Amino acid sequence: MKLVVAIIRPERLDAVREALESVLDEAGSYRLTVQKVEGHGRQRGQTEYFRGTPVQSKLTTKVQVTIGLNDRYVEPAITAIIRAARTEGGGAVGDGKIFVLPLEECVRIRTGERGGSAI
Amino acid sequence: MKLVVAIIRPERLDAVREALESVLDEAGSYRLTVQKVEGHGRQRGQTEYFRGTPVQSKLTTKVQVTIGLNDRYVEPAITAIIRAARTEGGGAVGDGKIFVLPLEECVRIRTGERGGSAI
Amino acid sequence: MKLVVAIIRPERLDAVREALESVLDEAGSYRLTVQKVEGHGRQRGQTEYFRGTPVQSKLTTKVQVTIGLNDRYVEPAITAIIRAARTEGGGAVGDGKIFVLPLEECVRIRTGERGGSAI
Amino acid sequence: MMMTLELTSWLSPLLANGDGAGNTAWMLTSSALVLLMVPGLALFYGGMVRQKNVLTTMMHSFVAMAVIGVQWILVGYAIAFGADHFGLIGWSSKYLGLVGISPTTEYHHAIPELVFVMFQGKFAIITPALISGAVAERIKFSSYVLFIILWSTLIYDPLAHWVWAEGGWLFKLGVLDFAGGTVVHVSAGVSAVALILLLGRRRDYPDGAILPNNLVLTLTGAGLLWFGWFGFNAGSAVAVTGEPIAGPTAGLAFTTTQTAAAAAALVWILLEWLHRKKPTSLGIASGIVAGLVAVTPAAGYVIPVWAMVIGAVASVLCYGAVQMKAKLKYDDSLDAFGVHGVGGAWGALATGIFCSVGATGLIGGSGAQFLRQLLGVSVAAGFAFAGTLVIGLAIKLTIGLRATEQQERDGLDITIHGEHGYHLEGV
Amino acid sequence: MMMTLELTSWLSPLLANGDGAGNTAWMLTSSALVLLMVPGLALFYGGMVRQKNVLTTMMHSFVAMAVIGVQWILVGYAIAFGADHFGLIGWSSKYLGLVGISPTTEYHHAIPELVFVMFQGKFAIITPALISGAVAERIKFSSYVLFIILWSTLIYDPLAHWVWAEGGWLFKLGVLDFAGGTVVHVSAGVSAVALILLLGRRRDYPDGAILPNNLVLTLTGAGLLWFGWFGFNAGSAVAVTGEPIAGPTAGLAFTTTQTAAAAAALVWILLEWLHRKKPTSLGIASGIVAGLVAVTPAAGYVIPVWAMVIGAVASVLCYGAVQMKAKLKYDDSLDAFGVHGVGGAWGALATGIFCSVGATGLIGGSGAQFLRQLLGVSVAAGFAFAGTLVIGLAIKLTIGLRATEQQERDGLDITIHGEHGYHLEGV
Amino acid sequence: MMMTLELTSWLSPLLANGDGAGNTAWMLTSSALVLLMVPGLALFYGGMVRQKNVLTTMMHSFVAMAVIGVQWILVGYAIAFGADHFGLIGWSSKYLGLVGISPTTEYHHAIPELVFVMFQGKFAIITPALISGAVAERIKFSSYVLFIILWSTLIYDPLAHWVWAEGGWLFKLGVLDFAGGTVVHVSAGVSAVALILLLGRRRDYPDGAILPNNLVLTLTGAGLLWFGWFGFNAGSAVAVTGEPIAGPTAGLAFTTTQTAAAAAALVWILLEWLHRKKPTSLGIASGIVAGLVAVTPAAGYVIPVWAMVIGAVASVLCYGAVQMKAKLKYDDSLDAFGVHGVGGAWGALATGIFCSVGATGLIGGSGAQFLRQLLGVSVAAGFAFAGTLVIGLAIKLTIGLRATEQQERDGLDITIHGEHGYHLEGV
Ligand SMILES: Nc1ncnc2c1ncn2[C@@H]1O[C@H](COP(=O)(O)OP(=O)(O)O)[C@@H](O)[C@H]1O
Ligand SMILES: Nc1ncnc2c1ncn2[C@@H]1O[C@H](COP(=O)(O)OP(=O)(O)O)[C@@H](O)[C@H]1O
Ligand SMILES: Nc1ncnc2c1ncn2[C@@H]1O[C@H](COP(=O)(O)OP(=O)(O)O)[C@@H](O)[C@H]1O
Repeated sequence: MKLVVAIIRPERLDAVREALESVLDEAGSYRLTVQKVEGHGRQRGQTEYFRGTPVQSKLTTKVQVTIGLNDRYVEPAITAIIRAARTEGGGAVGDGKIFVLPLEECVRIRTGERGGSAI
Repeated sequence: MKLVVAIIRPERLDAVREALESVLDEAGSYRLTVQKVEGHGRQRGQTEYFRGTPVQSKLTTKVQVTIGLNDRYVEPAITAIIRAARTEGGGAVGDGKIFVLPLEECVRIRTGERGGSAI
Repeated sequence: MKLVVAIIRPERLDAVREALESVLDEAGSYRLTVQKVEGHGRQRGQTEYFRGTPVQSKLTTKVQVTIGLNDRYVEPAITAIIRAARTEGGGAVGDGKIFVLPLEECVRIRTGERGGSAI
Repeated sequence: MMMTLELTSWLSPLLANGDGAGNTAWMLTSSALVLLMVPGLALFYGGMVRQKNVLTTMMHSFVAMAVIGVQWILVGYAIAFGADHFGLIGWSSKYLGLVGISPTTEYHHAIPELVFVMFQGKFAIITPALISGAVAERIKFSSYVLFIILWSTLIYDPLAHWVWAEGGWLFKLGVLDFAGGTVVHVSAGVSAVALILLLGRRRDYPDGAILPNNLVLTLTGAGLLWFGWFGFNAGSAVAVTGEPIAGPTAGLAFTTTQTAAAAAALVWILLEWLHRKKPTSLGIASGIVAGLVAVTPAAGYVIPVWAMVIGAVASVLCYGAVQMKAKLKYDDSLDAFGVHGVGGAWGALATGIFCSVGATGLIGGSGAQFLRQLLGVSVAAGFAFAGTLVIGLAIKLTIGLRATEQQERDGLDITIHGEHGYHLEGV
Repeated sequence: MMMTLELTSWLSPLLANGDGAGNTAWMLTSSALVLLMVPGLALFYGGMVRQKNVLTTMMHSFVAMAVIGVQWILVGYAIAFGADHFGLIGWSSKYLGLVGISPTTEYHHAIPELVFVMFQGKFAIITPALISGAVAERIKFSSYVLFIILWSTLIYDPLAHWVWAEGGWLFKLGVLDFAGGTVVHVSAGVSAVALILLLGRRRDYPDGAILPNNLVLTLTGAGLLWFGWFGFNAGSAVAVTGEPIAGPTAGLAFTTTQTAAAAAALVWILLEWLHRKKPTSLGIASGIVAGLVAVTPAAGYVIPVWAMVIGAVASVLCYGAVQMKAKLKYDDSLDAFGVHGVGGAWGALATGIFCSVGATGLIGGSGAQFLRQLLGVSVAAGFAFAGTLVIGLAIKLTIGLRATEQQERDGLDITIHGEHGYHLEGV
Repeated sequence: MMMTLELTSWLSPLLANGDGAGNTAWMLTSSALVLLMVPGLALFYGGMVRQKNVLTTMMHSFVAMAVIGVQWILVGYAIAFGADHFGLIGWSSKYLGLVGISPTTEYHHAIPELVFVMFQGKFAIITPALISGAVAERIKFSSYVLFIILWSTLIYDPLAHWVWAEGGWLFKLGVLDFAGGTVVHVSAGVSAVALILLLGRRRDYPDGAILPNNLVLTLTGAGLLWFGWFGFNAGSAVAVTGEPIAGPTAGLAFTTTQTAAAAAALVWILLEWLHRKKPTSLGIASGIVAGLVAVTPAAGYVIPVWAMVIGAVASVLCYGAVQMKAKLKYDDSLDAFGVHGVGGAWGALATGIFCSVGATGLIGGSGAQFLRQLLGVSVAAGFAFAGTLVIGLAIKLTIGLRATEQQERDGLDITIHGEHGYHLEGV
């Protein structure tokens, strides 16, 4: 099992969700967790104006999608995320990153099930 | 060492905290980190109304509890979380999930201590 | 590759960012993700007052910094974080913690690159 | 399409000198100002509760504008200001739905009676809304609505008759209540206690960390309350005959209102500074309200320096009362009793101490007025307390008073109203 | 440095009895109150949109204060209230920039004309801002600004002339519109529909979960609107000659305004309760506005109980209209048509049904007024709809009406205005 | 309990025609409106700072209502409007605590003197609060409170005497300041600069990304300020004798206020559009305030078109001044100098250029008034600057002016006041 953590542009969340749905949605196994994060990468933050003075925050708003997966779904999920999260026309700085972490155990609280079937 | 990540119902946070306290609180080792996340699982989001029209958000608010643990505490912690986070009467969709990740290193910033004693 | 997760005091974020920049900023590899979390540790929450009655929240606001790194950068990053996040005069309760997780894969969404060069 | 109204009655003796339009202008303004106090109260209270209950708390005030707004027109005015029966109750069927009041009907030869109906109606609206602060975060919305309809009809309207109608028995005994210290604040504050006894504490009180969701709202509400209170108090000059309404008494009431609020706000944060080393924004807002409450019954009867003293002492008493709550561990969520009950009672008594304009108080060497005031406070408190217990109990035994455990835990906004106050996340 | 003005004209016959200052006091107050409705509207609308569009939505109202504030002084007043030409348009070049109006010039021998200019100017400001609710979250800011300048000049100003100027053709036909049911609400509501046809739906409508960012703002806005509306309606007594402005008609209009708003708010949440089991805060705010809209044309012509009926029925009709929207899937973002179009039309017709003060309606046994009202509504609706289509199309074909796909997705606040509404994160 | 006051003095010659109630109605309303500006300012400023300082910033305004509210009654009015001494200072011990002013004492035979005391008192409250914008996010709360008490007593009250009291030396020289361009805005803006010199910059300025926590508040505040300013300016007609207060001059001042604000708001966002391609909500709010500030000294002396020009130019000058700040890198947090100092000075000079009602300016061919205005601005600026330096230095050397490094970093709300503005997280 793996924990796939993708940091993406907020506006891509819906697209990523749909893409993941299409590759994962077998036996209701499509589940994920989303949270708002602030990213610091090569992309500069948005410029805002305060009475004519530009103010640039160092951080840009990103969304982090976390999804626990059985091994065979990892590659399809990565491909799906890349497809949906990449800016049209070959990608742009700020498109984000995917991290894959080893997952030792997974427990469904409702039933107490463990392992791959609990994911 | 493991990093236990539990995604639970917000209203269960206090119960989970107490349950963890009871199994972990030896030598002050009861520490955890909490954050608000949005979950997408089998559970549907809450229905709100806008002038009579139901609006259902796809995401439901969840709380993610992260806790770094020495190996021997992992099972007691899992059991405690399940006990406290599961809906009365056999659990319900939306009760959440626990992920266990391998933790290679842990550092206490205050002292620079490392490993199991720093957790 | 490792995923370094540091939970620090919010007011130390700028210092930590600068410290990381100084050890990491080679070939533009300085990237990180920040989020607000609530910590429960030995430190008590701030006291607020409601018409003269003190109210103490159990949780204290912390900032979690997540950074994916190639192995050789892990130690310098840990040292830098400790240096910048520790309270002057030998550290204080609430200074925070660093977790190091194994990272199996890393994908740059923009280009599809994988592994160490995508970090 | 010009409209020509019968103007004969309008040009009555007093008004022949032309104060009619000026008086009416001020009373229209005052009525609008008092209406604005209701959203002001909604903000004041709404900011203090937890995020999950901000809307239901604000709705407690807004729904009073809706239901008491209607009740007052239908029967409230008839009960409070209809023809007197034995000093105990008013009733004139021509006031039912206001059908017997033509636009040109005058009140005291000074303003159109409809304007007086409106002015008084705003008082009727805000009074039950004040109570809501005590039961915030746990009362069931439908029960609250039922409660305020009954309370307004059975407690407020008769009490207003006793104190303000010319035939009312307390009025005839000479109890002074310029703008509602007993009728409004004592009655609301004491009723709050009665309701709390029936409702019990919030599940997280006093152990949980209950923190206000948005003190900016509370400050804003306090600002609107201060602003609106000028109408509440200076508009109450309408009851003084023989001079223009927008005249000396209104000017005096305006001044004492301002003075008491300022002094009370200052004293409250000084107390906090002494007690906790933290002068708070909630404290300045609370002091403002405490001062305004306390000066309400006295506004047109005392001179500005005494108003300052009334305000200052009000903060001491109210701050003390609130500390008692923390000791006694009863759960008056937003201190409706601590501020309105205590402040209102103090103000009513203080009127008997400091009055010197149009009446003589203790400082003028006469104790009679003070005793009358004591009577007024006692009667209002006793009546409101007993009446609220009865009404509250009746509701508790029928449809219930309290939200369910789960509603309280998850928040009344989403569970009862199907809404969240804020959606501020970008996700 | 004392100023001595020529007072002869001021002391005109009617005013000799001294109502001058009283009238002027009330009209100054009313004008200020109507101005406050614009920030009130900004809050009402701003709370309902998503966080990413809160500022641009509020700016739709604020920028109307800026541009129509200037336009009205320059040409608007001259078009609406200048010398009549064939009943169709006003124009007096001395009104250009108000240069021909001295401070002592009087209006109707009752108040300084400048005060009347101001009072009317606030109506001109708020009317186009009402439309903005329909096109929120997708219209381009510059196009919106251009639109309201043209709309105000070409639609609102002439319509105001037809209905309110003494030479206007609808005025002469006896169409009644006390404070703007047709001129303000029907015209805005119907224009909203025309603009929606040109603009299309928001990309996330109706499938996305579009939730209001801050209902506290919406409630606060509704409170300010209610407060300000007393100026809107009771100030409109200025048009009634032969009695003091701050007199019987103002008192009546004040009362009907209050009554209708209360009844409508109550009925709206009762409907929600029946329909969805959830009485909402957005519902109470919407009911308030629906009631205020509906009573606007009737305020000085009906007695309070009928105003209550007008308000109650308004909520039924507006609630129904909003449900239709969900069925028909057109995207009137914040229900400018559902509330202002429907409520305004109902109110204008209801005036013909219930009027009994200064005119006789259906309930008085005469159908003539109802037919006049029907004419007024039809003309206003037809003119505003057609005119808006033309103006909107012209803008669409030149600078375009709609924000880009990306601006709409990322939010108009940051992309067009370079700002975020809130920075509430500690990070 | 009817109150009968001595009415003889009230029915003075001028008032015999009945304007008394109307005048008083308008002045009561105006006083209430000016009070509301203080919460308005709290919102305007509070929205612009970072979340961690929102409460302390709002408290800067609220605490002025408390302390200056008390100070004005105790000594302020006596200093500003007591019997003149050498044109330099006022003092009447009967004004101490207002004990010598009975409710029936009249001011200018037009209104009760208490109402005048109240009206002027609100000006005394808001002026020091304006300064707080310059020192936001770093001044120590207790030092701020001490500062405004001293500043009000030693700078504001004498200055008000010089310009507005009939014996004041600038008044006698014919310096015009209708509603406070020099007394209020120049003095506040210039004092801001003096304080900044003593305080230094915020630790994150200019390098950190300091972003406003809640521009909705700022817009709301601007709306309330605009609304309240009608009282500020049109209420200042009280100083014009020989006509009703709610009369031509009030009408004129109301009109110029509206006109200047609208024009300034429009010009400000046009400038932003040209400069940055982003018309901002903060810009429209800033423009509104700049226009209102600039028209304040001129309001009753100029015709509406010139008011429009005054407003438009004010935005150009203030926008420019704010850009200079970014260049010079001094830290006037919320541009108290850039908006109030610059706008107020421009307005005072513009009065000398454009005045034509009751005085003749440059456009009327006379330079004398302009020179008088120049004198007024210079004296007010010099006096306020020097005085603030002295007071500020005294505080700096005793209890200190600035919050600690840690308080500033963690936010003044939690460290000084023990509160957070918002608790909006569900966790
Ligand atoms: N090594 C990393 N560690 C933590 N977060 C990262 C890392 N690389 C990228 N991110 C996150 O992804 C976001 C997008 O990064 P981006 O600038 O697009 O990276 P790249 O230039 O590698 O495509 C960043 O704002 C940051 O939140
Ligand atoms: N595989 C997963 N990956 C990421 N998050 C998950 C996963 N499974 C569950 N969650 C999180 O847990 C929450 C509760 O899930 P739930 O619907 O109760 O799952 P289940 O049906 O498996 O019990 C979800 O809303 C989601 O936030
Ligand atoms: N074992 C742990 N698991 C999860 N979070 C932790 C753990 N230890 C510390 N933290 C996080 O770090 C924050 C600071 O902890 P602190 O009280 O300084 O720990 P210590 O006393 O070990 O230095 C805590 O509030 C919590 O958010």
